[in-house]
Amino acid sequence: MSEQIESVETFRLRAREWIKANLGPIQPFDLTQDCADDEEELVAVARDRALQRKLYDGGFAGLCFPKELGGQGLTPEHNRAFNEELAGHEYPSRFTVPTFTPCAAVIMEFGTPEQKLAHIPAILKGEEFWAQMLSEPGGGSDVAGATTSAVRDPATGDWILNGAKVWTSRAWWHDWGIVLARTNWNVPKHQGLTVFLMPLQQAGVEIRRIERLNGETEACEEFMTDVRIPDSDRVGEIDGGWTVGQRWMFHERMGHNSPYVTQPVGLSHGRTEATPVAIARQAGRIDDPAAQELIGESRALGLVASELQRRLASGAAAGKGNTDMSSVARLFRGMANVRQRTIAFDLAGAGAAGWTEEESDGVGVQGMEFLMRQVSCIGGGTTEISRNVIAERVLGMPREASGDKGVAFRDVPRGPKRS
Amino acid sequence: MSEQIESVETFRLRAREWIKANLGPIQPFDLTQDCADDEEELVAVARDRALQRKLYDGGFAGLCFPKELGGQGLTPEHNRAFNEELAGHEYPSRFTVPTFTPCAAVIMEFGTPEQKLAHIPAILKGEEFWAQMLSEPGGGSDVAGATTSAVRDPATGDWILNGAKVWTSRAWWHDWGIVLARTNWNVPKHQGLTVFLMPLQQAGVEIRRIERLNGETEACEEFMTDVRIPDSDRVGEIDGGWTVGQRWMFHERMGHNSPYVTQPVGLSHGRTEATPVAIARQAGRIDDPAAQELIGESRALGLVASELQRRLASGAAAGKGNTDMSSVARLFRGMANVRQRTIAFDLAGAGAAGWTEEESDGVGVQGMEFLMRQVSCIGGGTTEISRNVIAERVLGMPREASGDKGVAFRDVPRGPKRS
Amino acid sequence: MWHVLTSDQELLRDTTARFLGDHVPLSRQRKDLRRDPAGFDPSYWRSGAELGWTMLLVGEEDGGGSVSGRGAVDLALIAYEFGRNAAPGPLVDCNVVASALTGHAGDLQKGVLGEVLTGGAIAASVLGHAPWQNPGEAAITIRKQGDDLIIDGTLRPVESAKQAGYFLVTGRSESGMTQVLVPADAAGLSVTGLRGIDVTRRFGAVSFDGVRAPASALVGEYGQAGAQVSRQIENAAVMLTAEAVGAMDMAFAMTLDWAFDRYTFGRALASYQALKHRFADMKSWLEASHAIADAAAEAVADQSPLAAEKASAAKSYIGEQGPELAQDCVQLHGGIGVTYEHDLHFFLRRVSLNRLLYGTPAEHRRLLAKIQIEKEAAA
Amino acid sequence: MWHVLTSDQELLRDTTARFLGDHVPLSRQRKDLRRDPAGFDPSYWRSGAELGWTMLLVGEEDGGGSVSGRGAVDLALIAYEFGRNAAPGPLVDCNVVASALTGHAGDLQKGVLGEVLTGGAIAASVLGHAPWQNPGEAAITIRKQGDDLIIDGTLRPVESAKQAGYFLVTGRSESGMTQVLVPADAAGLSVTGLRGIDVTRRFGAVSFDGVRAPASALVGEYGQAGAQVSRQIENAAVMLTAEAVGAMDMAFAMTLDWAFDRYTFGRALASYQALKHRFADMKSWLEASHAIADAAAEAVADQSPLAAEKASAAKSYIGEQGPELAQDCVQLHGGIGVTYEHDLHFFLRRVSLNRLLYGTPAEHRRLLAKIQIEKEAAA
Repeated sequence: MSEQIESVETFRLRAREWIKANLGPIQPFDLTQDCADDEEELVAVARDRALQRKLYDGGFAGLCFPKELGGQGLTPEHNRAFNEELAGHEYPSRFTVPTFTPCAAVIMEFGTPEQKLAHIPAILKGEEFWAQMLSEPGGGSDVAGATTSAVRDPATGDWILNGAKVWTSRAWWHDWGIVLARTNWNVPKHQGLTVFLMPLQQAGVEIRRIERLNGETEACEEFMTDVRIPDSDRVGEIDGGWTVGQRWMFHERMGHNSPYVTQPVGLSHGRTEATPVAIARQAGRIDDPAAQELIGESRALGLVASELQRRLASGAAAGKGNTDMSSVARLFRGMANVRQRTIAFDLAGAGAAGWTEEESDGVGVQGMEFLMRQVSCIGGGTTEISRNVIAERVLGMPREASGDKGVAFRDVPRGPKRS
Repeated sequence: MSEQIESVETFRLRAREWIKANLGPIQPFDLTQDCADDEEELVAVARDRALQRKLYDGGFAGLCFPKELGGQGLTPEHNRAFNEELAGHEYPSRFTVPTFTPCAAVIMEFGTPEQKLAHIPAILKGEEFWAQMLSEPGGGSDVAGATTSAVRDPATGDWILNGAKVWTSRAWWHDWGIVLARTNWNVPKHQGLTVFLMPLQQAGVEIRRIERLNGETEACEEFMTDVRIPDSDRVGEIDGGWTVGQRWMFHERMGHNSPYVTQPVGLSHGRTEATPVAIARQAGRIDDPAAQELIGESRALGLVASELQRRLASGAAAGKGNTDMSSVARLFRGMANVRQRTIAFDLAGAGAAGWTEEESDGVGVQGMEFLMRQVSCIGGGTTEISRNVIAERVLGMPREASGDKGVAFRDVPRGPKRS
Repeated sequence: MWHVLTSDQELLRDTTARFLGDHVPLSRQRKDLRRDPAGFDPSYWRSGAELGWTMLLVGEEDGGGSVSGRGAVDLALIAYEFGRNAAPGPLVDCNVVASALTGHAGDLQKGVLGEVLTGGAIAASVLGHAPWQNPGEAAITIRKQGDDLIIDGTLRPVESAKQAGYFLVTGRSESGMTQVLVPADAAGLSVTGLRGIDVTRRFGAVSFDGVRAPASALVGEYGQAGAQVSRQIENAAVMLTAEAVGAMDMAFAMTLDWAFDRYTFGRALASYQALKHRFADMKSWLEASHAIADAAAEAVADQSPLAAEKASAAKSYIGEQGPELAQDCVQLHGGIGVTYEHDLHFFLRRVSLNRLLYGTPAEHRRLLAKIQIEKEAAA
Repeated sequence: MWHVLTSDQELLRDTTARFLGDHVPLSRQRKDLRRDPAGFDPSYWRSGAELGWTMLLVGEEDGGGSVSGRGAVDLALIAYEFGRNAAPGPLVDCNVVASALTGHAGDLQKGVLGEVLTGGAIAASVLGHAPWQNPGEAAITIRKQGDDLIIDGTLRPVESAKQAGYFLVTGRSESGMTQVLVPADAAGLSVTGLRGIDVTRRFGAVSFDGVRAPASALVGEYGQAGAQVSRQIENAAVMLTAEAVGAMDMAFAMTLDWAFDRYTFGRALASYQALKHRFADMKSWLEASHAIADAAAEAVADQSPLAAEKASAAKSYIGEQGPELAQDCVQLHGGIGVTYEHDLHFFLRRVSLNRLLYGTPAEHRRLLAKIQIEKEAAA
């Protein structure tokens, strides 16, 4: 395997040519992944599978995956060059997260050779979408407190899985999931977990859509009843799931910055939103000094948030501060988003109470955006957890007492409403 | 002692006549107790002593204290009638709090017959100003954690007091103090306290003035060095000081509403302050919609605060809620004051940076008022303590773990900087 | 709400509470009512009218009447139950219009009032010119043409606009604020339905394109409606804030339960001091909201000199703290708080919507400032 | 402040830090300096000038120069140390005036600049018309009379007004914003001293009653000073926010220590979750303040297109969060936090005062909105 790796520049030119010849312009649903209905969504899913296959056939799938697993064996620099050339072009957006990272990344790091061969090429060919199954109903921020149980069948060595997972994005059309389950209840919580690979579309897995208050139904909840998993689909050691889980969450935090992820640079995620100026103008308040103060406050928060990101990155590069400083950014972003949403709501005034079918942004929808505002302080770890991390790990203040430290998991208090 | 009590209405007429004949109009320093300098303050103190003596000689001192102790043996209704008639008239304002309550009230409740005879008549004649010595340097909100120590001299039975107290208002000219001290370090903190009466102006007591950031020096700190106190000046049981202390704090909370307090109704305490409208007008911002929103917000908070008081009073009268609901009012008032101060500061704008010697209110002084704003969330029990009380005693949430429960006081962790 | 009520008031409140619980439970709102064009059945509204929902601000001579002699207080009790149940129906607008029409001699006014009292028709208020606006900001204008009145302009949001049989239109005329009663089928009047943030309350945009009404359709004097509009807004503020307090009570109670029931890291959420302190803050907002909502209802019922100020204080304070409290409840629930898996969002919607109607917090603060500036100028 | 500095920058910063620690320790400010009419000795200021405090925004051709090529960044390092030490002296105004005078050919301007550079004279900025004001709100007017300029109006607060030898006066003329350099002893000019919220910084009200200046005293073109005034405000914002960040760092650090050292109910304050979460919030404000203050200094030094926006974002964000952080520190200390028994108040004063100077948060937000509205109109 000592063959020479293609230079980034040669590769870039080759990629540019191929992309121009083979890929169309970027589509709105690449950005938001939002579709009008399920039927349209399944069409988009099929198109993403085909696009991923096209990359594979063209020799551009999985640039940083090894060649023997169907990838290209190139470096993160090659991936970055490809992403730059991809700017403005269509791409299989649904594969990026969670399929490539954290799922494929976890298989690459902890999977057996057989598991890698079984799944990495399939993923790169667009045949397998993967979901991550970490959170549980009622589990809140305590991921390691998972109660989905896997019990070994002594006869076959298989594992029998029972329990429920939640907040799995678009699980209803995904092919496989990685699951964190409890295999030992007689040891403290971090010591009795194991990770498994599991086909999602099977009889023992019931997938329910969760409707958010704005009508969105991308989040799912999965109920597993006596799902049989062969031991060959176990990832990592028995009861060693927390070792896997911590890296899993690291790969999750990497998100779209992971070298495993192929996507055009310069994407602006989410829908295009009305600016505070546009909202104030539409509400007839652009000349109102009080409205102008709100506009300026929102703008200032935006500038501060991006400068904070830059400072934390430069601190990390300079070796100042520890990795937990990222919680500072998470907390700030959450609180700033909440304030910005509230400002938009205030600028919109009474107009935020309703909107016509035709209006996709502007004054009217600020009401619904306001209702959803806390999501930015909940998703991806709550601001409460980030405050704990900052206080305890950045400032070194005493840890909170916990009711589960050194206690066999079966004896951990779980409250009146949980089993 | 079965003599007939004078009817409130007869009493009222008699009081009205006497007040008209004997008392002048109310003075500015009756309201604020602020004097230009110490010399002027001592003049005011002497005048209060004389005024109190005048009441005594006229038969109107201590309306609710028993006759045999120099009082009038009347009811709270008589006291209220007297206070109503006193409206607009001068009165000995420095006696109200803390001399009449909590100090005289504590002596009335726990003092021996000898202690009552020694001090109540003297107080009613204007001969003794009393201070309360509860808080300690570094003690924060934990009043029962007092470390001022009283050790018994086996030879004489006297107590030898050593330690320090703080935040004693104007102690430098007060005559006596009641002191909470630790007499037993081998039991949990509430079980080893004792209360004493102590002359303040003596060699073993060093009184230091504390300067606040605005230049005010009414608060004092007292250092006691081998102060000898006869056992006859002990109040309540040895090691029973917390029983006294809890009632002491009750009488303190009663404050100006105590039946022991004589003062005109309709007093508006504190200096007369510039209103938000006046500040905005002076700052040239009265027509600015943003300034108007601040003015309206401040007004709304004022209305809400007084309605909240009314609701809590009516709840108490109806037997709804428990007595700890008063913490809700305390928390709200603190937060509302902070917000109102900040609004005034914002309305004043850059003008709040400085003021001329002549300006006693308006735009300029809002800067200093802003610097002092947290006092309304600290004094009389912090808002943090009130949040604990609301969560634990009103909402019934679990109590905080404490490091001093059931532990001998000498073994309670007190941190690196305290002995 | 009040610590002490008369037994008549308790009966009124409990009857409504039972009725709402039976007819529009959240389970029903979650399923069919949210997709219903009106958000409720006509029979629901008529039965509610029979229970007294629309009569409390109407004089006895017009067939109305209150149970305590203080109509706005009695109505606040009903609105509070609407809030606790996140109940549908144009309670606010029908009462605002009824209060505007009572005591009027005109046939049109009497007829519409009669229909509103029985629940047979819905009437909506189109506040095209509000007291916190400069005349130039008015959305609707009214002018005279011969004996007729000509109405132009568009306003949104208007509650139950698609269901309303009549609109009480407030607009600017060259002489001042003016109110006219217009049937929904008037020529030149059109309604566009809106999607909205509450699940079972419906809103629309109402457009007037040279709509013509006879002088007999005036409510109050031409150009002299300022004082009556202010009173209507005070009544609306009483209902909207009482509703909000009911919704806040429910959101707070379910979140407190949640904190006791949910364990994380082996401890109940309720044992974490950072959360305990947030509950304490919420409790203080909640008590303060009760206090000022009650005070506003009493002052409006008694037409006290402080009625306008207390109504605006309630509307601005609760308009601000209601949504903040509900959002804190969402935060403490986590992701489930913004889903149909849980009922919390019904109350978040209610307090957020009520913040917007009949004047936002900012607008009521400006009103308060105006009053205060006038007072201090007079003093 | 920056994670990485050049060794020249470190030297500049450390020299100033040592100098301030030696000459104006808080122990000295607490005693004699707070009662000193100027708040500092003339020799202190001259020595500081020798260390480079007044030269960093001045061109080399005028005897100035920076250590990194980015004067505003170097100056921010000094201002940060001023904040950490709550140091006295007219750092902001002398640098604002120096930046305004550099590159000017006039004898008066060159002479004053020379004196400011050596610390021999103090110059103050009298911002009688600011970019966030409408012309009608200007406190000072300037008009032509023959070849002379006539200045009228009063402004407060002006830093070191009693100590200043020269005033750079910004006023409104009929042609637009205008700046004139005026000696303190000009006829018709009077200064009233003010008591203020900072202990060692002095302010006054400066009055101009028909003060006459020759045309040669103009700084920039008559009526065309808008752009240069904006740049002066950006420079001031860089210094004021860097100072504030220094003060916030100190307040936060002493409060964190306090939380570890103080025990209540047998536990360190630092172990209470409600307090831990407040420290976490403060830490996030503190890091954000560092980030935007640094970014503003860089953008202003580089005259980047975003300079005005970043300066206003820094001034408004830190103007808001600086005092909030310091007040939270007071709260966590309890009553001692507002007394001379503790040094915390020096930093509370500094951040509160800096919030007010050269535009409040509200004023800078209006500036930001103005820029944003123009941008979106152009787009």
